[in-house]
Amino acid sequence: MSTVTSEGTQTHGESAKPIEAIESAIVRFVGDSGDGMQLAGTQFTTTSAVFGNDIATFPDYPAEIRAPAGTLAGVSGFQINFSSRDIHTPGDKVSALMAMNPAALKANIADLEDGGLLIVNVDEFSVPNLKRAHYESNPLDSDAFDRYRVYKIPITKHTFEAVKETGLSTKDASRCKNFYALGVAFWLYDRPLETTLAWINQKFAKVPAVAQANTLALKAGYHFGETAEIFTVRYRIPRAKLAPGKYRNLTGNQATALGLIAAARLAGKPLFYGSYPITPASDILHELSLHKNFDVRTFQAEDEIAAMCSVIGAAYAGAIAVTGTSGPGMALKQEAIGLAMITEVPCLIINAQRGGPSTGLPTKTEQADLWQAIIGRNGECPVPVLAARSASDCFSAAIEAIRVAVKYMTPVILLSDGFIASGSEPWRIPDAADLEKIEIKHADDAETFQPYERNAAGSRPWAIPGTLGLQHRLGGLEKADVTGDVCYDPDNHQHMIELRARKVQNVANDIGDQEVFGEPSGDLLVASWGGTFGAVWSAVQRAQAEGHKVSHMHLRWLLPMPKNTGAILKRFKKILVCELNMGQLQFVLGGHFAIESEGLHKVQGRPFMIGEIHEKIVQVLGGQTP
Amino acid sequence: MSTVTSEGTQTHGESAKPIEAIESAIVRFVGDSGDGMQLAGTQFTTTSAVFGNDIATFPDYPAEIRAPAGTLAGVSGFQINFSSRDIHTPGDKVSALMAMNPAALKANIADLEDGGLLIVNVDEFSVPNLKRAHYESNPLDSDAFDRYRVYKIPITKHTFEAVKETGLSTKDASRCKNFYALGVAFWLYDRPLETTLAWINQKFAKVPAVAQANTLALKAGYHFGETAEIFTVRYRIPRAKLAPGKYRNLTGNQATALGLIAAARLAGKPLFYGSYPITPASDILHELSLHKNFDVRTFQAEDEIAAMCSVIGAAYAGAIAVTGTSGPGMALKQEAIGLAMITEVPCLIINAQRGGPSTGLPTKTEQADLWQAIIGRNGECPVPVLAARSASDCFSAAIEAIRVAVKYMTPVILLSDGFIASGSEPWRIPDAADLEKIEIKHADDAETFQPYERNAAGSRPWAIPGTLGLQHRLGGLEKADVTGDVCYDPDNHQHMIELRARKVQNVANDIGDQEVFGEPSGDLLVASWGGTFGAVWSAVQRAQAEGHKVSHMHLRWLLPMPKNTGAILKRFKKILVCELNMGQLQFVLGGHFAIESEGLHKVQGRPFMIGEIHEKIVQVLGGQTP
Amino acid sequence: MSAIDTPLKPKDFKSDQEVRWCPGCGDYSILSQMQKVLADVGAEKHNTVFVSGIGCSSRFPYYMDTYGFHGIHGRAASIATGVKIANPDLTVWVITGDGDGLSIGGNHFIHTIRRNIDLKIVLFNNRIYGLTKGQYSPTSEVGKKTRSTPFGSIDNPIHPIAVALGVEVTFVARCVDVDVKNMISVLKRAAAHKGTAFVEVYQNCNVYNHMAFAYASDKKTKDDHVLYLEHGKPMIFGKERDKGIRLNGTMPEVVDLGSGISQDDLLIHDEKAAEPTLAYLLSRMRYPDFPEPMGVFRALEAPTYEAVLMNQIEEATRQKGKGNLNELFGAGDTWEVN
Amino acid sequence: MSAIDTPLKPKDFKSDQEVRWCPGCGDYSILSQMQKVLADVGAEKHNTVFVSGIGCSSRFPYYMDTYGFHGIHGRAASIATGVKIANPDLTVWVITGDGDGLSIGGNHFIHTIRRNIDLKIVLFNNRIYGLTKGQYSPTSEVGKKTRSTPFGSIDNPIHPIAVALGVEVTFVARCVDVDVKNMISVLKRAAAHKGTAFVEVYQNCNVYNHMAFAYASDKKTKDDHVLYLEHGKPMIFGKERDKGIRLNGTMPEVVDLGSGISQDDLLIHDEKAAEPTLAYLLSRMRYPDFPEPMGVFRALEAPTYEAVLMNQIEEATRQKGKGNLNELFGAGDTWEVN
Ligand SMILES: Cc1ncc(C[n+]2csc(CCOP(=O)(O)OP(=O)(O)O)c2C)c(N)n1
Ligand SMILES: Cc1ncc(C[n+]2csc(CCOP(=O)(O)OP(=O)(O)O)c2C)c(N)n1
Ligand code: SF4
Ligand code: SF4
Ligand SMILES: [Mg+2]
Ligand SMILES: [Mg+2]
Repeated sequence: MSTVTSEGTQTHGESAKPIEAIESAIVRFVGDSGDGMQLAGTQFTTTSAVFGNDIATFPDYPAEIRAPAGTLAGVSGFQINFSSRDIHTPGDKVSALMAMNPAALKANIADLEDGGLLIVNVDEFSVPNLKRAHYESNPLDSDAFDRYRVYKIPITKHTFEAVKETGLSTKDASRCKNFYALGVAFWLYDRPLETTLAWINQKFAKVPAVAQANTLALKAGYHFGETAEIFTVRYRIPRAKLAPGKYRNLTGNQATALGLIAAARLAGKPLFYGSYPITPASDILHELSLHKNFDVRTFQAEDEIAAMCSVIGAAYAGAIAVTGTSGPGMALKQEAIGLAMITEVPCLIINAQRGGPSTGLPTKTEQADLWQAIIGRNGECPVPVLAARSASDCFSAAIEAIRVAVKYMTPVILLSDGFIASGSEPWRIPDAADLEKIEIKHADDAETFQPYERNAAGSRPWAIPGTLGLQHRLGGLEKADVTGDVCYDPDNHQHMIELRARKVQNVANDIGDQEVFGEPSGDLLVASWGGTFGAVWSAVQRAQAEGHKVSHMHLRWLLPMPKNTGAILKRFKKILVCELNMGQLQFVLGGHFAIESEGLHKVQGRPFMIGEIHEKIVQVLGGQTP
Repeated sequence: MSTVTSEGTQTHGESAKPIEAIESAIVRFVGDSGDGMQLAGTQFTTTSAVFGNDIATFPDYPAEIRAPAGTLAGVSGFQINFSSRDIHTPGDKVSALMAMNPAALKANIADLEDGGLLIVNVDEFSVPNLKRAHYESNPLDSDAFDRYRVYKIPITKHTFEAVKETGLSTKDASRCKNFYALGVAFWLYDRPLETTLAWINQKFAKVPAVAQANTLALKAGYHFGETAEIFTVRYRIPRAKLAPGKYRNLTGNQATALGLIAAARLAGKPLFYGSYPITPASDILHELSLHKNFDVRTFQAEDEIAAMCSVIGAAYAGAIAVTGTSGPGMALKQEAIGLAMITEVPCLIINAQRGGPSTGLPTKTEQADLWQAIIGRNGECPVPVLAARSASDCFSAAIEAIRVAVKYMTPVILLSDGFIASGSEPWRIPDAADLEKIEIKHADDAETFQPYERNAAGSRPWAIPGTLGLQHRLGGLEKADVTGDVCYDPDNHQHMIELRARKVQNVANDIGDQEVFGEPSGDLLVASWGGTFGAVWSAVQRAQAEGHKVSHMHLRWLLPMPKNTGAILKRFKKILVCELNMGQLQFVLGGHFAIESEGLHKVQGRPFMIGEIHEKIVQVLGGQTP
Repeated sequence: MSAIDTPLKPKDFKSDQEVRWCPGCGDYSILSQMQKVLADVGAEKHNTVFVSGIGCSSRFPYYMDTYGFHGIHGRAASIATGVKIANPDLTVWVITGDGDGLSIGGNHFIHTIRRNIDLKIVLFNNRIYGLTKGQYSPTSEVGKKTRSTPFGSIDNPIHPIAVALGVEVTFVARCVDVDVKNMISVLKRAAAHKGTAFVEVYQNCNVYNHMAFAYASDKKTKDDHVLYLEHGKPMIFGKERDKGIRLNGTMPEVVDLGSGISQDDLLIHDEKAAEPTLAYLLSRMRYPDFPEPMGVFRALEAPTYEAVLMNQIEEATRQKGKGNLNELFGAGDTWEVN
Repeated sequence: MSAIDTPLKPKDFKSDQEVRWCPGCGDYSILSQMQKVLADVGAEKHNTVFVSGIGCSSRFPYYMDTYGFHGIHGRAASIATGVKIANPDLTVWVITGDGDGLSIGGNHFIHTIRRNIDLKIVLFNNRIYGLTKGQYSPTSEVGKKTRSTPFGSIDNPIHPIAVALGVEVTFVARCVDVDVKNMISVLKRAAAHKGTAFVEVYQNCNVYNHMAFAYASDKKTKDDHVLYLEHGKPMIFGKERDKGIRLNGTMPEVVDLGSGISQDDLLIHDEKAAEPTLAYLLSRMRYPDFPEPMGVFRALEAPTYEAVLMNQIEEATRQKGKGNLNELFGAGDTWEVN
């Protein structure tokens, strides 16, 4: 993927090595869970972002907290795609792989592009470690890696030497290896050290020996690149032309949390977040619980059912009420979501999807909870559903979801997934003053109040306990139109089911028309939803550039869909639906619009690669490039 | 609906009144919850069945145990359709309505056919009772009911008089009113009293005064018909030509219970039934718990989650393991059903659907849990789903479901609904010797055993704890093909998801081709599923008789569908899907086959009437009868 | 509507909904006493919320002219928790049954109690599932024949007060549906308690479990089967008040007063005891071996969940200032693109 | 494979799966002791089943060469209940964590215990959610700073043994991960118990809650903070065995032996007491005010759920004969059509 630009090679700063300017690169740090790869990756990301590249990242860690050192089960990785262009995914094939042990090498080598850089910590290629990784012999001694540019560095030894003067224990000294590796990577891609050095000093202010050791390791790695004779070239990725503004790197979960806090503030309400920890949603809870000075009231419930029910209570009592979970927890919440739906209280349920079924692949990404979200409850129980398309998009998706919930007095489901929830990308920081207020008008007139009277949007009044004279009772039994009294009348039941369904359909009035990227008609429409946006968009761009008559439709709203969705679908000869499941959106499109389509279905716990989508597009179009 | 046969009128036995022979009649007993209408209805049913009519019944009772006497909320009803022909529904319009009080009259009068018999207990039409029923004045005094044949009988007074000699308290004497009303009905339809008299004597053997009182009341009602001058005619419905054999009247829940017991016996296994009470499924638990001598082990769990999990454990340990519930309980079980699905243990989940969403209309019928059953779980989690089509069909559906579960090592979902679960119909009692054995071969060879090795059906071995040398571990994490070890490998995940999906599809090899009632192609195919079979079938028959080119496809299997389903659909110009929901099967057919269809959607807590389906058929076909 | 100045009467707490329990159901009495108590303690209709689950008992909120929420089965305490956290100024009552609160809702019951959030939980214990027509419940006695246990139930019953003490409830009391005076005093005490107050009411289901508590409600016999707890007073009971409870090691025993045993030998009730062991011991006194204690077992002051939560919010706001969105957005490592 | 004749060794209970806990995790010790105990008590691999929920602790079954089921979060006891009812001959262990067993699984925990079904429940209490990376759990102390409580937790902790006693558990015991000797004796007693046996193990999570139980595990200090319970023996503790527990009314107190106080004044442990009040009182003795009891709090014989169930089945079969399908089908009112 990384391509040499027309600028060719040049030298830079004080470096004696030639610097090649390239458009983008993909670096992946891999090692043992205990090796600090997530940290190295994050630092590389921040530095690149501050430097001015567009970036996208993909952390990948095992389900065990710390599987036995050196085993395949314990491999942890962090990938960064950084570029001088707009990018939307962490990238397909890796340009440079930093492997801290044999297991990490084994688990990741397949993703390294031909000719890519392979940097290994040779010190860890001992016989026991090779055995733990199920290598029969040392692969570095074979010709298996001839198609890569292999650099064997004794990272462990170098690190020990570098930090000797700090007097740290062997164990602590060994912990600095990641900074050494990071130093090498910084040198290789011509990144400044300042951001990381500042971070180290702040983070370890209370343990100066550690701060010093990490600093020494980082610099040692950097200097190694410069002085050792093994690297013949280094790279530079120029600044990207991003929209001007202040940026910050944010995971989807952080963005969600900020969106929720903002929404509550825009509504002038306390934020109630009732949740039960579950990967990959827990970080929303963690982030929110830090911000109590925004009148954020977090409640760690005893389970997901209690969490959802507490949300119903909080919504009834007038808070902006939200819960977050992942697939199995979502299953547990469904009965209570039905209660929120029939009582028509406004609230938000976030599902950061992970690999299923059942416990499945809990730390991996997947999009297989779409059906569950839109039609997985008992009875006729439609609930608006939308999906965020990237980490930073979670911010606005959260605000939009709350806006719909309170306007339509309904639970809303927001889908993200492990990939965007834990992955991060740059976020252009908005000015709070530019965010539109969320208008809430509670019922307050005792003379005219009727709990189930509807306004033009089909929504009922939000009357909160504490309001004089508005005493009323809500519940899960069918209720009479207008009064809300319990009612078993047959026609009323049909009427109420229709009113509730129509209300959800009315949300389509607020979400605008469905956008199409590319021509409004053509040979092929590629449809996608959720966190696969970047990959699908990039693949379609590539195919368009090749001259294919292909467009891209990314659905943010899954229920209801924008009003023109059906019309768009009918303007293309073929439809290809790409999703990280076995065809859930595809089925839904068939159900709604009676259309035939092809599907690209990936369920491997991993995001799409641009290449595989592009390949599929070309194949569906007959296999030929125009 | 009741039509005069060519036999015309005749007299019968010692009766002085003319008897008109008719083909069928629909009687509905309605009164207060405390009035014993369910009992009267059941007795009328049994008597008619023993007499030799084909019958179908529909009990309808309020969600409250006993709402305040005389209120609309407390009205309880029981409808019987009895005929000399094959019938499949409790009927549309009522031929005779026996109303015990004003509220019951008000709630039911709309269903009485023009010219129908209206028999009211005038004694209860007091001012307070009229008020409780929200009648401004006594409707019996107006001309509101001129189009019916109204008979005002002082049932309360007559009953008191009849039972005086027993010395019962007023309260107890009053309880005999239902037998008086039943007596009137028996006379009117020329039914013998023996069956009910025998029942009374057995039931109240320990309280002879009550037995005597009920006997007296029953006979008084009967004699009133004969001697009072008010009835000018009575009716006889001759025996039906039913398949020869021994019959019994059975509710769907009873039939389910018998099917489960039979299945366990056919498999040579104990039956484990773990459940939490919920209307309308509880009767399965009640029925099963009576039959401990069949090695039936019932477990009333603390909630539905525990029930489902206990089923998983019991299945793992080698029992025929079953749970039953209704919509809200089903929602709670979904997470655990996912576990059963990924661990591939055989079990059965029964959902007797009721009106939703949420608590909805808990005692009413609906079919709105189809989506929940087939695609309502987290992750890619397909589970075979079938639906019983009538009360007695629950027996064979239960056996078939167990057969599939143990053959394919999978949870199976069996859908019934409030209508067929609580409604009853005659069941031709099979000979146990004719039921096909359920072959189960547990793994036992420690040398070759692999927990996730698959056979030709795609199924894995059932190895149960206690088997020497076969120790293995199951769990909800993704597992490696063949070995079943925990495995996070991306390709393995995709592979396993595909294997599991394929296994469920393989069930289509066992369920035969989809049947079509009528011509294999034509203008219209009416599709249905579940407990609406009888009404849809009858309506299509009627339309066919009128010359319409319409056929009927009733889906027993919803996942997978029979292999020829798509082909059938494509052979008709139009498709009409009739279901007691807002179009769930319709959506699913669109998703699978990309077909357009029309829907008849009824969500009123009530079964379909033949008439309304017939009307819709004619309308879809252009409104004209050929 | 603006009746806040004139004191409310019991009937002011009656909603316009028809009460739909079976005639003779014990729930009627509880409803009346609750309406009376609310009037007596000067409750405000608009600041009072009744939350329930599913069951006959859980229909209660419909009949109160306050705010109300009829939830789903077993989850009343969780819904109520959300209400209270969202608006700690509200007075929140939870109405539940032995099935709703202890079977499907058992987990929320114990966790709500341990948090000591200020909810008043009233459990209508009729030892049966009423609404689903008569299956045994977690409080049904062993051997009970019901629709789901035709050969007799085989589960050991749960004792709600013991369970509550297992999670160290700060207020716990018991009363009987027909014992109006005691119920009123217990409900008033619960209303006044700050923290989770749990009240078990023995309630007669005259349709499916008639007379289950006859020993404790029948005027003729109840004095011998019931012990009214009074703080600081010796534990005396019996029609003639001639019997008492004495401690023998860690075991209670019934003694006859007179002939060598005086009031001074008896256990003194201490509802404020920091250790809940005494209350636990009382919860273990059961018919027919012991008189069953009625009244307040335990009433201890302790910080409430919502108070500590709001403190944390105030404290955070004091320290960091009221949250500013732009500061929040711009925190951490940022960079400028021009 | 046919090793039933030669006695099994601890290593025979090791499965072929790589153990994947963090190095230094307390779970390792529990695993070793369990393997040793099973060998010692002559357990059969093929008749032993380990069932767990979700959490670090719940990975346990994978590492045992017995039958095993790694369930879903909180539901281990329910799955195990099904196993035991389907086949009462199996020995069934439940492995759970403080989050798994007491937070999401709290309801199944109490109901399983009250039924007294013969399961051995071992709860690894590390006072933290390990697998989800360090949120507070129901057993975390007030004020605990975790990822979900950066300002300190505000929930009062749950005490597993007190909860179990709230539902009158028939066997309950406690031990510490590193106190191998005591753990082995406790697990053996649990293995021998008929009925629900509940064992709480204090387990160190050295990643997210390191040293949470240092007071009870550190060789230097633990003798002063731990009280080993011995049936029929006075409650003595302390490095010099110079301290004891005395009863004051219903309250325990720590006393120094000597100078007027002798062993005879001390509480005598009675694990067989029919009334669980003593055990409850022991469950309330907590660090730092009291030494924390280790060993068996209570061990009472009582009918087990599965035994009574199977009795009912046998009795029904005796009375009605082994079920005959044709009789079943043809029961009730029937009629013939010819
Ligand atoms: C999830 C779910 N499971 C089961 C039910 C059925 N159900 C309704 S009320 C009830 C038990 C009622 O018993 P209890 O709480 O003791 O209340 P009571 O009717 O005795 O007052 C049950 C099992 C339900 N509504 N929802
Ligand atoms: C339904 C559901 N909710 C939440 C989770 C996430 N989860 C997994 S383990 C766990 C808690 C683990 O804590 P504990 O039981 O104490 O076990 P430990 O890891 O400490 O041994 C949670 C919340 C889940 N897997 N499933
Ligand atoms: S069934 Fe029992 S608890 Fe329910 S209303 Fe009737 S008497 Fe009361
Ligand atoms: S996170 Fe804690 S409990 Fe989990 S394996 Fe690591 S040390 Fe053990
Ligand atoms: Mg009850
Ligand atoms: Mg834990």
